[in-house]
Amino acid sequence: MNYAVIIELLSASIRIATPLLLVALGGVISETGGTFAVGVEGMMLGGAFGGAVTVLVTQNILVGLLASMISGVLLAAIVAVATVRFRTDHMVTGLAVNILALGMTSFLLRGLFGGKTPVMVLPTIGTVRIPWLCNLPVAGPILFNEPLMTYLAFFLVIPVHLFLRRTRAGLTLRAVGENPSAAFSVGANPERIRAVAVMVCGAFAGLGGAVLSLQELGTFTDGMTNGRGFLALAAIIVGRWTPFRVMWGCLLIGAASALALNIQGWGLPMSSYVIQMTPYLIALAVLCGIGRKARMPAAIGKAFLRS
Amino acid sequence: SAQDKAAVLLPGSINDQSWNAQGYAGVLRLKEKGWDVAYSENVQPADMAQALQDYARKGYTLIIGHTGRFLSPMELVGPKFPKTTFIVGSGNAGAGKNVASIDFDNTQFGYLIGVLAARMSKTGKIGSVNGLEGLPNVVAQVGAYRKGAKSVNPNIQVKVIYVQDMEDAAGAKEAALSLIAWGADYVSGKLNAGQLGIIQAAKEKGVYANGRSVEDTAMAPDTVLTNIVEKWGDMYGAAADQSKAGALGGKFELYGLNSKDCTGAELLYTKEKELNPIVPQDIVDAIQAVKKKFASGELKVSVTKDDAHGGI
Amino acid sequence: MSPEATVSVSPMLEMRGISKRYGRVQANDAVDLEVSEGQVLGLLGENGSGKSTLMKVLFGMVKPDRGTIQFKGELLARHSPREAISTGIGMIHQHFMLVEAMTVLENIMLGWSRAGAWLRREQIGELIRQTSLSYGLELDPAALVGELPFGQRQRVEIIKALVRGAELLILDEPTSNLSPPEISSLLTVMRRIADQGRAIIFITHKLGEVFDVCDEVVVLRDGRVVGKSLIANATRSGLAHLMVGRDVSTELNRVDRRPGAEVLVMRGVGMRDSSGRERLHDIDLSLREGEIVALAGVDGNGQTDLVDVLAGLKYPTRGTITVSGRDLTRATITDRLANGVAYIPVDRATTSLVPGMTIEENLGLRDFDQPPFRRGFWLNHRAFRKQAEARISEFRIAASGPDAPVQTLSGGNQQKVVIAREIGRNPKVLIAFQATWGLDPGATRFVVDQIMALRSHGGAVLYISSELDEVLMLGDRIGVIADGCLLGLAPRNQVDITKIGLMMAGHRELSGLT
Amino acid sequence: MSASLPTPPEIDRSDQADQSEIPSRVVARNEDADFWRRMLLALLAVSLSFVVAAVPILLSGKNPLLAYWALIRGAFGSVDSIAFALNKSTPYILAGVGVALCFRARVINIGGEGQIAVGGIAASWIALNAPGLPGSVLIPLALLGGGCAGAAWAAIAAGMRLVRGVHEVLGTLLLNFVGLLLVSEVLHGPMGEVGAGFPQSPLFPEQAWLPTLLPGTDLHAGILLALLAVVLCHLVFWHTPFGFRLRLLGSSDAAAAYAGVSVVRSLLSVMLIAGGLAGLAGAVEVLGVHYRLIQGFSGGFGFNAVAIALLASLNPIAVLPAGLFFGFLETGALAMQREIGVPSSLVFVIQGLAMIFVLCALGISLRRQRI
Ligand SMILES: Nc1ncnc2c1ncn2[C@@H]1O[C@H](COP(=O)(O)OP(=O)(O)OP(=O)(O)O)[C@@H](O)[C@H]1O
Ligand SMILES: Nc1ncnc2c1ncn2[C@@H]1O[C@H](COP(=O)(O)OP(=O)(O)OP(=O)(O)O)[C@@H](O)[C@H]1O
Ligand SMILES: [Mg+2]
Ligand SMILES: [Mg+2]
Repeated sequence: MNYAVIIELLSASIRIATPLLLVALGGVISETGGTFAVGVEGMMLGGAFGGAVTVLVTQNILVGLLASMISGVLLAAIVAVATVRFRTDHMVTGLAVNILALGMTSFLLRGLFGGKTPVMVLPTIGTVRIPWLCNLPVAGPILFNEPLMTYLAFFLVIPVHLFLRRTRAGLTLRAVGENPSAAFSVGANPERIRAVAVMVCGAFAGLGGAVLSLQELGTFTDGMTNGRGFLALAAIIVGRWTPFRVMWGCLLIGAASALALNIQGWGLPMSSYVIQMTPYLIALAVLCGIGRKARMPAAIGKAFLRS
Repeated sequence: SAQDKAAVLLPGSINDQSWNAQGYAGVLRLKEKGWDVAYSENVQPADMAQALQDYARKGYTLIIGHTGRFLSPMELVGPKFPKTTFIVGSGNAGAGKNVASIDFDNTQFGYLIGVLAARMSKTGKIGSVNGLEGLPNVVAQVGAYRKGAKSVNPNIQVKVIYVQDMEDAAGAKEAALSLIAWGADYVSGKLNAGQLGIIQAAKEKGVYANGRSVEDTAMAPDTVLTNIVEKWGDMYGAAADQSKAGALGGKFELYGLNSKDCTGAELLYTKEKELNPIVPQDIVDAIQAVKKKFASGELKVSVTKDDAHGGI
Repeated sequence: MSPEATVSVSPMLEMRGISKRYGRVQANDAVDLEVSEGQVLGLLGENGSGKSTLMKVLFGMVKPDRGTIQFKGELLARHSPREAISTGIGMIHQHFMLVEAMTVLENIMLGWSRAGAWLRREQIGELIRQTSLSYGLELDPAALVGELPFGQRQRVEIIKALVRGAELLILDEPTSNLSPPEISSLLTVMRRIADQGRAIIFITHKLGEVFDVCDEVVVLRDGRVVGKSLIANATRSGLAHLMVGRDVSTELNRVDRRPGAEVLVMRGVGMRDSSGRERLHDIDLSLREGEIVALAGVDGNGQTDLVDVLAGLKYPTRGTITVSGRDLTRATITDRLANGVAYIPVDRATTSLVPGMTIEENLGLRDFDQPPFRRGFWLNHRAFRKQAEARISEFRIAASGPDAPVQTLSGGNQQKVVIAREIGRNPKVLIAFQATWGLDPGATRFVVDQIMALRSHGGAVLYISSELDEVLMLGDRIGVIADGCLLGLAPRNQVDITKIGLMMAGHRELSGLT
Repeated sequence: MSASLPTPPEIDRSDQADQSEIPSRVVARNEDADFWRRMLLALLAVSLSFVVAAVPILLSGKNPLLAYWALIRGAFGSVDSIAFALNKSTPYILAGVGVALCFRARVINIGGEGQIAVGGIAASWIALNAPGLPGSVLIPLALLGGGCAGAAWAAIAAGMRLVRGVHEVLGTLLLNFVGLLLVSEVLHGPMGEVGAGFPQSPLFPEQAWLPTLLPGTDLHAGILLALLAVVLCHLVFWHTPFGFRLRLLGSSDAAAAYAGVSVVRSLLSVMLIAGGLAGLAGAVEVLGVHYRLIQGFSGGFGFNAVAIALLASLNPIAVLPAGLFFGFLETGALAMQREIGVPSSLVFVIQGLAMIFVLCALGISLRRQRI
C-alpha cells in the first residue's frame, strides 16, 4: 500500500462516516431522551429525498438542506406523536416509519414528475480546502480537504456533547431517558421533551440523508440509504450514547468498510463474499476486544404515564 | 380474448433510472404492439411464484420476469400453465416447453468497453465495480471487459470490485473511488442504480466511466464516454411476437451484434452518437473494427468465472 | 368544615374535598387539609391510608378526581409539578425520585433554575457540600446515586428539596432510612424552616418524631380524615388508636428461651469491592436456633454487603459461611433457598418484588421452581393462588385480591408481601434488613410478632436495622456494625444503650457494648 | 386494617396501571373479552389507515375502492391466495414468536435475518446431501438441522454478550450481514447450481419437499409448525418455571437474581430457542417454498419478525394474529398491485400506515398490563 492508498483509505473512512455520524448524533439525542431511534433510516431517506427534490426545483443547496431537515422532522413527528401520545412501541413505530418513508419517497418522486422519473443531476456540495491546513502532510488531504457537510458533521459532535453534558436542558433530557418520573417531579414535561428530542433527531437524520443525495451523489434513487440508518444505530451502541465515542464508532464502521473494498484488490484466494464479511467481522472483533458492557438509558423504550 | 394479455414482473422500482426502467420500456413496447399489459414492481423472491401463478390464472398468455431470478420459480410454475409463455429476461437457459430465457450478449459489450477503456487509459490501470460475483451475465461482461482490455494492452491492470448491492449508489461510489485512488482512470461496471455512483466518482476525480442499461450521459457529459444501452423493449417485443407465433418454446435466445434484427444492446453516447466526441478518431475506428468482427461472427469471446475474478 | 373557620385569615394551603380513586380503591375520599405559615403539620395514617396520594395530588403528580387546592390565595387546578414548584411547593418523595445513573450533583441540579442554563457545576457542588454539612447530612456531590446505600439516597432527596427552599415543603416519610442522629438534625432543620415562616407537611410513622416537631396532626384512615388535633392536645395512644382504629399494645411479651444448636456460622468473612475497598472486615458471627441477633448500624457501614453476602447476592473474598454445618460460602441463591435461608432486603422496588407481577406471583418468587409451585414441567397456578390467599389473610395484606399487581399496593403493604413470603417459607435462618421500613406502627408490631413467632419455632434471625428501638426490643444478642466491622455483640441484658449510639457513630475504640 | 372500601360488583381495573412508567410493550391478559376489544380496535385502525392511504391512491389515478376490493380479494378471495398468505406468514410467525420471548427477557435479538439465512443453508445442505433417505426421515432431519444452525448462530451473539459484554443488538445485527453473505458464498461455491442463471442451489430431491396440506395449492406443512411453536411458546412462557424466569428477567435483573435466576443460563437458552425457531423458519422457507437455496430467499423476514413480535405486544400467542395480519396484508397488497396497477410504492405506504394506526390503537388500549 502506498501513500495515496492510505490517504484514500482514511479519507474514505471519513466520507463513509459522515452521513452515519449526522444520523447517529440525532439518534443519540433521541435515545438519550428515552426514545429508540429505529426510525432514523426512514428519516434519513426522507431527508435525502426532500433535499434532492428541493435542489432540483430551486437549484439552491442551502434551501435543499433546510428541506431535508424539514422532511426528517416531518417523519420524526409521526414517531413522536405515536410514541408519546399513543404510547406505541418505539421499535415497531420506527420500523413502520421506515417502510412508510420508503414508499412515500418513491411514490412522490414519480408523482411529482408526472409519472416519469426525472433524470436528476443536481449540483453537489463541493469540497472546501482549508487554506494552509490542507497542505499538511497526511492530515492535510485527509482532514482539511473535505466537503462542507463533513466538516459540519464532525463539528456538530462538540455542541451535541456540550449540550448533553454541560447544559441544564441536556441534563433534563438525560434524566427523561433515565427516569422520566424523576424529571417530571422536578418540573419537566417528559412527554414534550421526548417529542422535541425525536424531532431534533429527525432534523439530524434528514441532514445525514442530504449528505448522500446532495454531497455524495447529486441524485436521488429509491431506498438509497440502504440500511445506513441501522449502521448509525450500531455506532450509537458502540459509542455508548456519548457523542465523541459515537463519532469513533462511525469512523470504525467507515474504516472497516473502506478496508473491505481495498482488500478486494489484494487478490486474495477467496470470493468477494467472504471479503465483504470482513468489515462485520472486524467490527465484532473490535467490540469483543473493547469488551465493555453497554448500558442503555434506563427508561429507553418505556412510555411515561401520568396518573 | 379480444386482446392478448401480457404481464411484466420487475424486481425493483421503475424509478431506478436503470435496469427496472428498462424493464418498464418493455411494458411500453408491448403496449405499442397492442398487448394488454400489466406489470408489478418490487417482486421479491418469496413472492415470485405466487405472482406468476396469479397472472397465469388470470389468463395472461405472456409473462415476463425481468431478472434471472425468475428462472427458478418459472421452472416450477411453467408446467402447470402450458398455455402461457414465460420469459426470463437476462436468464441463461430455457426450461420445458414454455419457459424461455433471453439476454443480450454481455461478452460483446463488455469486450468493447474493455477495448475502449484500455485505449483511453493513460495510467495502465482500469477498474470495474459490479454487483453479485458469479452471476452469469456479470461474469460475461466483467470477464470480457478484462479480456478486451488485455487484447489492446496485455500489461494493463484491471481491478474488479464486487459490492453486492446493485442499487446502492453511495456504496458503489466508494468502491469506484478506491479504484481511482489505486490509479484507475477508467471505471466501468454492471450495476443498476449503483452505476450513478460510479459516474459520480469518476466525475469528481476527472477520470472516465461508462453508463449502463440506459443513457447516463446527462449525469456527466465529460466523464461518460459511452453507455451500454440495453434494448429490453426490442427484445421483449421480438420475443412477444415469437411467442404469439408459437416459435419461442423453451429456448434460450441470446441477442448480440451478430443477431439479425435486434442486437440486444448498443453503445450510445447520445441518441445520435456512439461515443463521446473526446474519444480520438483512431480509437473510434478500433471500436468499430471490433464491432464488425463481432457482427460477422469472426470474433467470439468466451469467458469463465476466473476471468471475472475480483481484484487485479 | 364549619363556616366560621373560613372567616378567619385564610391559611397558606387549603385543600378541599380531594378525592382520588384507583380502580376499587378509594385512595382519598373528600379530604380537607389546611396548613398555615410557620406550621409543621404531621400527616399520619396506617399504610395505604392515602397520605402519599394526597401529597402527590398537592404536588401535581397525580390528578385528583375531585376537589380544589388553594395555595397562597391562588387556585391550583390541573397543575403539574412544574406549577407546584413555581408557586413555592417542594416535595420529598417516599419512593425516591432520583436518577440512579447520575451523580448526586446532577440529581440536585436537575430542573433547578439556579443551576444555570449552562450548568454551574463547581458552585452548586460547593453549595451542596456546605449545605449538607451544615444540616448534618453529609453528601459527596460526585458520587453516583445508583451506588449509594439507601440512607444516602434519602439524604440526596432531602438536600435536593432543602436547597431549593420551598415555602411549603412536603416530606413523605423522610426518616425511614435515616439513623437517629440524622433524624434529629433533620428535625432541627424542619423546625428552623417553620420558624422562618414557611410551612411543612411531614409524613411519618414514628410518633416520637411527631411529638418532637409537629404543631398539629391530621390522621387519615381509608382515605378519609378521621382526626385532627393540635399536638398539645394529643396523646401517643390516642393518635395510635386513631390511625389504626384499635389499640396497639407496645408491650412485647418475650418468653426467654434457651437457644439451640448453631445454625448460621460466619468465620472471618471479608469482602472487597471491585475498586479494591475493604467493605467487610473479618466478620465472625454465629446464630443459633431460636435466637435473634439484632445489629444496629447506620446505612453505608457495610450492612448491605453483609446481608448480600449472606443471601448470596454477592460473594465474600475471604472466610466461610456455613448453614447447619454445610458450607454455603459460594453457593448459589437457589442452594441457599434450599438450605432454608430467607432474606428480606431493603430495596423492595427492584429487588425483593417485581412490581408489575401479581401478589401471588410475588409470593411465589422464591419457590416457583419447587413443588408444589412446580408440578413436573409446569407451574402449578393453583398452588400460587392457594398460598396467596392464605398469606393475604394471615398477614393482613390490604389488596383487591391475589391477582392484583404489587405495584398497586401501598408501600407498607408491599413490604408485607415480602415479609409474608420470607417468613412464610418457615426458614431456618432469616436475614432481615430494615424489615419495617415504611411500616405503620400496627404493621411494625405485626412484623415484630411474626419474627418472635419464628424465633419460638426455632428459627434463627439476623435482624439489622437503624431503628435502635427495634434492635433493642428484638435482639437476644445485640451488636453494631460500623465501617464494615462487627462490634460488640453482647446479650441483651448486658448492653449499654449509650455505647451503642457512640459505636454506631463510629467510635471504634470502645471494645464492647457491656 | 383494611383499606378496601365498598367493592363494586364488577372488577374494573381499567385504569389501575397507574405506574408512572410502564414498559410500553407489556401486555394485558388476552384470555378474556379484552382480547376481542383489542382486535376490534385493530380492525378499525386498519380501516382508518386505508382511508388515509386512499389519498395517494386517488392521486395515482386509481379508484381506492376498487383497489381495496382487489386487496381483500387478493388476500382472502381464493383458497390459493389464502394458502399463499399462510405460507407467507409462516416464517414471520416462527421467527416472531422467538423474538417475542427474547424481548420479554430484555434480550434484544434482532438477528432473525441471519439466523433464518443459516437455517436455510443447513436445511438445504442436508436436503441435498442425504440422497436416498425417505421423506419421513429427511424432512425432519433437514428441519432439525436448520433449527440447530439458527440456534448456533444465535449462540455466537449470546456468547459474545456473556463473555465479552458485546451488546446483543450489535452482535445479532452484525451477524445478520455475515449470515446473508454466507448464503451468497455457499451458492457461489460448494452449493451453487452449475450454470444456473442466478445464485441458487440445485433443486432438492422431491422427498425433501415439505408436504402440501391442501392438494392443488402451495400451502405447505410449515404453518402447522408455526402453530405448534406459538402454542408451545405460549405455554412455556406463562406456565413453566422457565417462562417465569424470563418474565423475571424482563422486569428486573436484581429481582431475577434475588429469585435465584441465573442470567447466563436464561439468556443463553432464550437465544437458543429464538435462534432455533428462526433457523426453522429458514428451513421451512427453502423446503416448502423454493425447494432450493436461493439468494435472497429470506429478504427482510428477520425485521418483519421483530415488528410482528412487538405488534403482538410480545405476547407469544398474539404473534399468531400479528403474523397472519402481516402475511395477509402483504399478499393482498401485492395482488392489488397486480390487479389495479397501483404502484408498488403504495404497497409500502399502506403497510406503513396500517402498522402505525394499529400500533396507535393498541397503544391506547394498552392500559392493563401483565408481566
Ligand atoms: N398507582 C396506584 N395504582 C393503584 N392503586 C394505588 C396506586 N397508588 C396508590 N394506590 C392505592 O391507594 C391507596 C393509598 O395509597 P398511598 O400510597 O397513598 O398510601 P400511604 O398512606 O402513603 O401508605 P404508606 O404509609 O404505606 O406509604 C392504597 O390502597 C394503594 O393500594
Ligand atoms: N436460568 C436459570 N437460573 C437458575 N437456575 C436455573 C435456571 N435454569 C434452570 N435452573 C435450575 O436448574 C435445574 C435444572 O435445569 P433444567 O433447565 O434442566 O430444568 P428443567 O427440569 O428442564 O426445568 P426448567 O427448564 O423449567 O427450569 C432447574 O430445576 C432449576 O432449578
Ligand atoms: Mg406513602
Ligand atoms: Mg429446562
